Amino acid sequence: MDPYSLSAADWLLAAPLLWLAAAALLVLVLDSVRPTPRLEAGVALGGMLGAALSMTPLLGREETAGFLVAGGGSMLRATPALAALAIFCVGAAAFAGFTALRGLCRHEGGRHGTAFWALVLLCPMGMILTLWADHMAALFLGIEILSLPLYVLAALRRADAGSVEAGIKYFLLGAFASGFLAFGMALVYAGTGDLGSGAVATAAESGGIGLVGAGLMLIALLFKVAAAPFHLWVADVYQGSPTPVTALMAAGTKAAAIAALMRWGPGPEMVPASGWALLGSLTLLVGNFSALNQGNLKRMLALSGVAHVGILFYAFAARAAGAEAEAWSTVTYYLVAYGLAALAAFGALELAERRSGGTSDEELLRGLARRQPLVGGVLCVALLSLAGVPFTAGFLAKYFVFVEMVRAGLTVWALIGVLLTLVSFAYYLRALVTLFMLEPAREKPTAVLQDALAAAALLVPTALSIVFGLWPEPLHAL
Amino acid sequence: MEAPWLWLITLLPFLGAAVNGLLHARVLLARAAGVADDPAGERLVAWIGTLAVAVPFALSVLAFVRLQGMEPDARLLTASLGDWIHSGTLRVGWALAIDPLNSVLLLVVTGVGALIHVYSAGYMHGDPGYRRYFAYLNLFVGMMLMLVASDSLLGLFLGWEGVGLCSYLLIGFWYADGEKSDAARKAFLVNRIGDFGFLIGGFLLFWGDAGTLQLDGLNAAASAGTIDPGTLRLAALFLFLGCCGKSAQIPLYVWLPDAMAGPTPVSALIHAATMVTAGIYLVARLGVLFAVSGILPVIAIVGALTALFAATIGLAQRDIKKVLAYSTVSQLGYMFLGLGVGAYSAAVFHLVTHAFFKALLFLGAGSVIHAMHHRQDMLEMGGLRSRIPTTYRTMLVGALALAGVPLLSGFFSKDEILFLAASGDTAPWLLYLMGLGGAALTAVYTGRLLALTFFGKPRFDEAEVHVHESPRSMTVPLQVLAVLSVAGGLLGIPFVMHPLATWLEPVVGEATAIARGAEHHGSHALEIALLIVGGAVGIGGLVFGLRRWQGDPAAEKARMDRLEGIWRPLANAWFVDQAYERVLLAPLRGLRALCAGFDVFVIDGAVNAAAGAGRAIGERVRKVQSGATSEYALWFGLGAALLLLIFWIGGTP
Amino acid sequence: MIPTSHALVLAALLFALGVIGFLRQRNVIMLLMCVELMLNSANLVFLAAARAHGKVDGVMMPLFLVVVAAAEAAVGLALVITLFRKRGSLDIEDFKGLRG
Amino acid sequence: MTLALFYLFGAGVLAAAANVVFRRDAVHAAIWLVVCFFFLSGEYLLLGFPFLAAIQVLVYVGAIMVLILFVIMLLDLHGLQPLQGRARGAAGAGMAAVIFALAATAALAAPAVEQAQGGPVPLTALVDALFTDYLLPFELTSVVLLAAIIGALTLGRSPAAPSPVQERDLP
Amino acid sequence: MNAALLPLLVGLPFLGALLVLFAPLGDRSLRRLAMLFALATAVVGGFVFCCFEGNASGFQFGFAADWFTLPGGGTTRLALGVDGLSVLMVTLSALLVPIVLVTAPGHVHKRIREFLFWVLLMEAGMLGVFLALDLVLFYVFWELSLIPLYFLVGIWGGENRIYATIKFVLYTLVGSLVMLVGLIRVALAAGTTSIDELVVGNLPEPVQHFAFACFALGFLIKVPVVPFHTWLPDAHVQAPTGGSVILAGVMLKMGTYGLMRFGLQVLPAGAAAWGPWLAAIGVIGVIYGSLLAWAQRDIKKLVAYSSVAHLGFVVLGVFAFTEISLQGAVLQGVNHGISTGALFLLVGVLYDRMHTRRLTDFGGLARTFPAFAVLLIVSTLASIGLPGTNGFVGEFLILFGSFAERPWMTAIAAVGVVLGAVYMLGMCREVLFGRVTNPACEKLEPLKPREWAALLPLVALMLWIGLWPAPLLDRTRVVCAEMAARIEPWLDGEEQAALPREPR
Repeated sequence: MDPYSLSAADWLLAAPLLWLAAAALLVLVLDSVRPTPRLEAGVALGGMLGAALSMTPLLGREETAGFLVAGGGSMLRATPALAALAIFCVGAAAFAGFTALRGLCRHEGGRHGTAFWALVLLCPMGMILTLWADHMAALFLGIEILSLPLYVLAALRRADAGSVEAGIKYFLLGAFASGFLAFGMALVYAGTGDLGSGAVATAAESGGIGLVGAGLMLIALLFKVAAAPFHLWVADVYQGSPTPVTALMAAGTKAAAIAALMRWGPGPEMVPASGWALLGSLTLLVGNFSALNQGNLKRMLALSGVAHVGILFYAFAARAAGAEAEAWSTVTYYLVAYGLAALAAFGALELAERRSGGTSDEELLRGLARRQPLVGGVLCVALLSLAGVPFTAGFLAKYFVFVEMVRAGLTVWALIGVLLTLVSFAYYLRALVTLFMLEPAREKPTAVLQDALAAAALLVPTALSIVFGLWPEPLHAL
Repeated sequence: MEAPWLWLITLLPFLGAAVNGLLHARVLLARAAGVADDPAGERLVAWIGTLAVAVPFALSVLAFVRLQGMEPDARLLTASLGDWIHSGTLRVGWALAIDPLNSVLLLVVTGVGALIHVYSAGYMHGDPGYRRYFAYLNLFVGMMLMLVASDSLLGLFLGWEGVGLCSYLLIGFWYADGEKSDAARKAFLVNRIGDFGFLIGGFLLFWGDAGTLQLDGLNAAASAGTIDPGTLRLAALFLFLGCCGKSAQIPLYVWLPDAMAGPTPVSALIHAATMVTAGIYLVARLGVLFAVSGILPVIAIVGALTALFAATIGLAQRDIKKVLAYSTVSQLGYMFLGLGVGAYSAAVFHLVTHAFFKALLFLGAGSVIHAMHHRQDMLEMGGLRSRIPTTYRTMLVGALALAGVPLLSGFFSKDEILFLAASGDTAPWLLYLMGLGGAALTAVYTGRLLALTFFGKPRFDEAEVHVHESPRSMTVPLQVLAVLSVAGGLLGIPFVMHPLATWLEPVVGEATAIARGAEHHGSHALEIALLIVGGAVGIGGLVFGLRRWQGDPAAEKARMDRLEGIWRPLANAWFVDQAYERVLLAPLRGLRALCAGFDVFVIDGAVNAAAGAGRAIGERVRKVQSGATSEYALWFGLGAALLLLIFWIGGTP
Repeated sequence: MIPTSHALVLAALLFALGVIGFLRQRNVIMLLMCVELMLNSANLVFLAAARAHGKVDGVMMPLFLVVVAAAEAAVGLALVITLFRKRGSLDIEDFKGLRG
Repeated sequence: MTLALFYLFGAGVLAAAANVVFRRDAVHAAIWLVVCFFFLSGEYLLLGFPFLAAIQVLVYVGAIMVLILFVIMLLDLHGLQPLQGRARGAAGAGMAAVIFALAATAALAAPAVEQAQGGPVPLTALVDALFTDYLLPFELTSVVLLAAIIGALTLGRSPAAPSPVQERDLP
Repeated sequence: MNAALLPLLVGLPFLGALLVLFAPLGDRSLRRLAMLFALATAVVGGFVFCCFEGNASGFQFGFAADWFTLPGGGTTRLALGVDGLSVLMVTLSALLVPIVLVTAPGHVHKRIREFLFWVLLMEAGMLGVFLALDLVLFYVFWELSLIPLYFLVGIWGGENRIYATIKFVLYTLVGSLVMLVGLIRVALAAGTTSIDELVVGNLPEPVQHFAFACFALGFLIKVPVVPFHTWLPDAHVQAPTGGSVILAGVMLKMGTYGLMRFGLQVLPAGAAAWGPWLAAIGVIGVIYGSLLAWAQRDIKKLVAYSSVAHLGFVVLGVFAFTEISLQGAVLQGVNHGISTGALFLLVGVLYDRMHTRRLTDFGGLARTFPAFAVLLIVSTLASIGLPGTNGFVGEFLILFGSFAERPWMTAIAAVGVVLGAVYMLGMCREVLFGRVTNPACEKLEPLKPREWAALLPLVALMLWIGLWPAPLLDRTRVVCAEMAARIEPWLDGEEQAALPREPR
């Protein structure tokens, strides 16, 4: 390969990365000249729009592989589903950016400019790489590009002890997991001599080394997707981070990590369908019961996210039983449905917190729907979607998963799954009780932040949750 | 023959009920607005109420006449209004069918009913619920007519439960008194037990395999043998259970004495003359079916037992209405005895005469109570003979008829039943002796009633109670009924005339033939002998009763104390209510409490325990999130080690 | 000739020591150093394997890993400083504000 | 000779690492880590990767460790640092032992790895690969570093400094 | 025109709900707006009832549009249609909502906009449940109807409303989630989700058995039968009057409807296998529910337990598998909605005035509140199945039809007729009769026009159906006969072998 010429596919795959990186650099330059928040936001939005638009051609192509490696394989490989997830991640970042802006400005005395937008732009870049990575180098770098800005974003509200604590916890455990990932990759490579994504699935064939390597990689990825028992960081980090950042973690990181797990996870001969189902049930069980008694809505949503991972593992189980294509469409739909609801929920909580005094404690959110009808309504839709109530995307997402399970002959697991899901209804319903049915908490005299931008941003995932719930075809048929 | 106008007979009372109900609503509204009742309004209501029954009476006469104009075997008038319930093979219409049997009952119901309406106009005067009362009474007559005139078991059941409802409403008419409401409820519930039997009986007949609920169809199916004999027997027993409820037979008679809580005209109409005879009507109506089923002996024995048993209780009651109530139970027992020995027309005969004289007695009792300012205890009466002469005279006639004094209606009807019992197939002499014993007791308590009420010295404070004769609206019906009580015998005088039997022959002939065989067993000699015995017992008992209880109450009291052992059970109706309470109701209440506890602690307890367990698990799992990063890392390591081990064990070939 | 397996065992030991250190130490900077040990063990495996397979791929990976390690250290130490400023301590057992 | 050195350096690596893991003084631990990295670069040399050995010393010792030591000094972390309790340490050791045991068993029982006859990779191949096959990751490393720089900048800036931006400037 | 009718029926309340939520109007105008839509829906519902062709088999006024396709699975459609099984419930649902809305001002004083929104949304959901001709669409509506009630009870309910509403929803969800698995099993086995194909097709027997168990659990909890009933009294007691009316009137019938539609029509083999057990559960429900109703001291709880007993009859009727009992079950569903709905309204009338529901707090109301007394007595009579009222026709047909198949069970259930009278008349006795002991009973405000407007139509329906049920029976005849015929082959072991089976 001529080092200075790139193929069309290479450009296609590199385009969103270039858009994002360029926007990040431009923001940095602009800010260093003179901080102009409106312009910077415009540039960031432009970069993300450009990235998103540049990915649309990928939706129409069967499969796009770029940056081919001489020995076979490629650095990046995108499918329509992965492209859609990538677009979603960019959108999630944009959402997080625009909902966070005003709150951060108030907290950090207006110092949000430089770092903030650059970090927000780099996150989706890492997500896209993680999603599309077809080579261990791309995967590892993608995960790091995704994680490093997030560690910082989590700790962004430096005046807030919780935020800093969240940052350090996330960082330490993330680095620990990175160690596992690196060592795992190395062992897989030692076993197979291959760094491509195909190496992991067949690692066991090369003997114990590959097996252990695949296992260590699996562990690292399970940490990233927050599956039990590697989920313990989630609640603390989600709770402590600025809420829009939490939204980005929940929607974007989860999507990227789950997709990575699908491509980089061990094959069915290593983890059979029942293994995934067992892992899913365990995660569902732990996530749901952990969330059950939470007095803080953010923690509750964080742990419910764990439970959602459990349900996604059921789709993995169906895939292990042979339904590859269906599993991809199911997982894609599920991730977007969950992500939209999570964005809406956390975004709404951000607005609620600005009034309740900075936390999502249930005590402070009592009767919220009456004080802030828009926030209440958005949360209602989001919670119902997370719970999986019809007319929201959340329902069809669960429906598709269970269809795949039954189709794969995992009916008993499906029954266990639905019964475990029931627990999740208990806490979603209780959250609705808090928001709608209890008398409002005594109002704290907090000056309300008027934030039309965030409010408008909130409507997007909310509306999409319902639109995809009513019309799943465009997403599900990818 | 199609006769759509028959519907007028049943619908007019309903119309009257509706109009009176609306008038009642108007009065209530006026009262709410503070306007006093319009006294003139009562007359209007009475007129509407009475006409709503009197016109059907006239129409019933017309129907009777029409029937008479036909061939004996073709005597049938029908009227249909289309389907009521049609589902699958079940098809029941809104249809009436009048034949000789129910034409008689139509006459009795509307005739006696009209008289009682007239009587009520006076009796209920000044009651705040005057209009409501007439509305209920009209409704009752309508339901009773539906019962009698309907051509299907289901239509009959509509009336059957309908009259039960009206009975409920009227017994509890003075609802402010909780006991009266309880009595009403008891009546309804006991009847519902019977209705349960009725329903099951109907189901058994239809599915086993009569395939119809038409009354004539059922009879035909029974005689054609379409119905499996075992099923038929069971079905007939269940239906008879229904009859026991409605017609107050052992074991379901307990509601009737309590039903005396209602206004006295109601007792006369519903609980003596009409509703309680519905059971007799049903057995007679389905005569062939019952005859084929082979349960007639059961009916006879139950009837005879009831006749004797209730009479003993009647002997010791102090409440004038209670005496009459037990008397009614007893007399209904006679009718069932008659039916049980296949004497269908005799039973109907007794039904008719009983309607006359018992209505008369009740209305007379009502007049007495009216005169005594609503005192009903006979021990507080006495010497009323001269003070309310009309009442006394008419009641005397009724009492004589009840006691079976020769030549009065009750004498003939009762003795016909006794004779047929004695000449029947089932334990003839036992049944006869039971019946005769009952008759003797009847005469005795009738005499006692007369003695305590009308004879001797007044045992009440005359300064307080101003005894007065009732108004004409009340006495005229008494007089009419007195005449009927005397003349009723003309419907069937042995050896002389049997107009009723002849009239009923086309309907009950086949059933009688099946039940008793073609030929009559009894000889004329026997019949005459029994007539004489019956008459003698009647007169003797009456005289005994009159003399025995005419003395002064103090001596009476002493005598009663001496007979405590016999008297107490009698006065307390053999403690049957108490026994039911202990054997049936108390366990049922216990079961209820058990279920309630089970529901709360076991079923709901399990649900809440599941929720609690979930929450407890949640609390435990939540504690794992201790906030310590090192512990999270430890869990990470633990998970990693375990997962790798499983991987290794599962993955290494 | 160095047996590849021995190099791998050495790397595994190094990795295990890193894990032990991560679970045993409480100072945040010490934890960071233990993670560096773990990353280095991966490098050792990559290089040993690269030599065994005779492929250039295995040599590339340590290059990227080193960069990542540096980046992580930078971000981590920035966090450490922020943390120390805010809380005055680097003992991870002191940070249990978020829990339950 | 090579083999003997390999084992010697290996022992050095492990001894130094053990000192990192079990020391309670942060400065000592950091010094031992430097020692460990030196031994490791020696191993790389023995394996035939002098370039990587150089990188190891340059980046790790020259950059990362200096940074760490700098921060230790800055925050004045002299003296003994706390450790987890013995039970916790034992548990951690147990888990690490499982991971090690499995990896080591697998490594020793893997003839495929042993039999692979590769040999050292020339530096030119490495450089070629960096600008052809590995162009993307190579470029991405700059992004990683960019992210690190921005992160460090953001977190490191003093919170007390006056803000150039007001709420009304926001979009 | 015909194809648009049912989308209109579901769409009207939906549209109304959205308009109510966003319309910038005052409370009074909002109430009117909601009423307008409810009435329009009722008119359409009535039109559907009138135009329904009783003698025709299959679904009428069909509407279908493709919705989405599962990769490797069938096409899921937005399909609506009405047949004899659903037409009565559709009409009843459409009729009950205006009645709920007209009484609402009596007990709903806060958050009017939300209340109207949820009621209309619930109406859309309920109608959708009965009209959906696609499994997934059915399930969507099934759950959609659940959530509004959650809010209705939770926001406008009594003191213990949170407990009650969470219990109610979670309990129902246990069933519906399990049902979802059964539903998927059926859809995959049949390769289609359209109900109109499923009701004539034959699924493999093991699938039917499994799916039936799943479906039945969902429906039995919804009905509810003993022992899954304990959510009902809590929900009823805590629910606002309107919620109770809808809950009793329509929501519970979704269970019995489902049992027939899915249990009998889609899964006849499963129904045949499980039938005796379910019938027995129904009978137990009759007796147990009656005894418990008798034991209650709270008037609303009493009515709630009476629902358990009544629906026990319906379950018996469904699983007796005869044409007559099925017709009775369908009809009794409607009847229970009417008479229990009326009873709940009446309890609400009392509660609005006296703010108590304890039986012992009443007494002697016949004198002080005669209009109420009349209505209560009529509703009671309808509830205990007095001939001439609607309750009789339904109960009688159920017992009558069931007796042919299950005589013993029917005989036991018929005891429930007696027990029904025991507790209902006991309630009347304590509320209406006797002396006035509570001074609060003396001065009661007379019935308001809106209360009359709500109750009179119900009373009229009780008498109408009681005296002339033909219009209703005619519309359900064909479908019940077909249902009985469909399950017939599965009831007899020998014939089963001869049954044509499509290989799937």
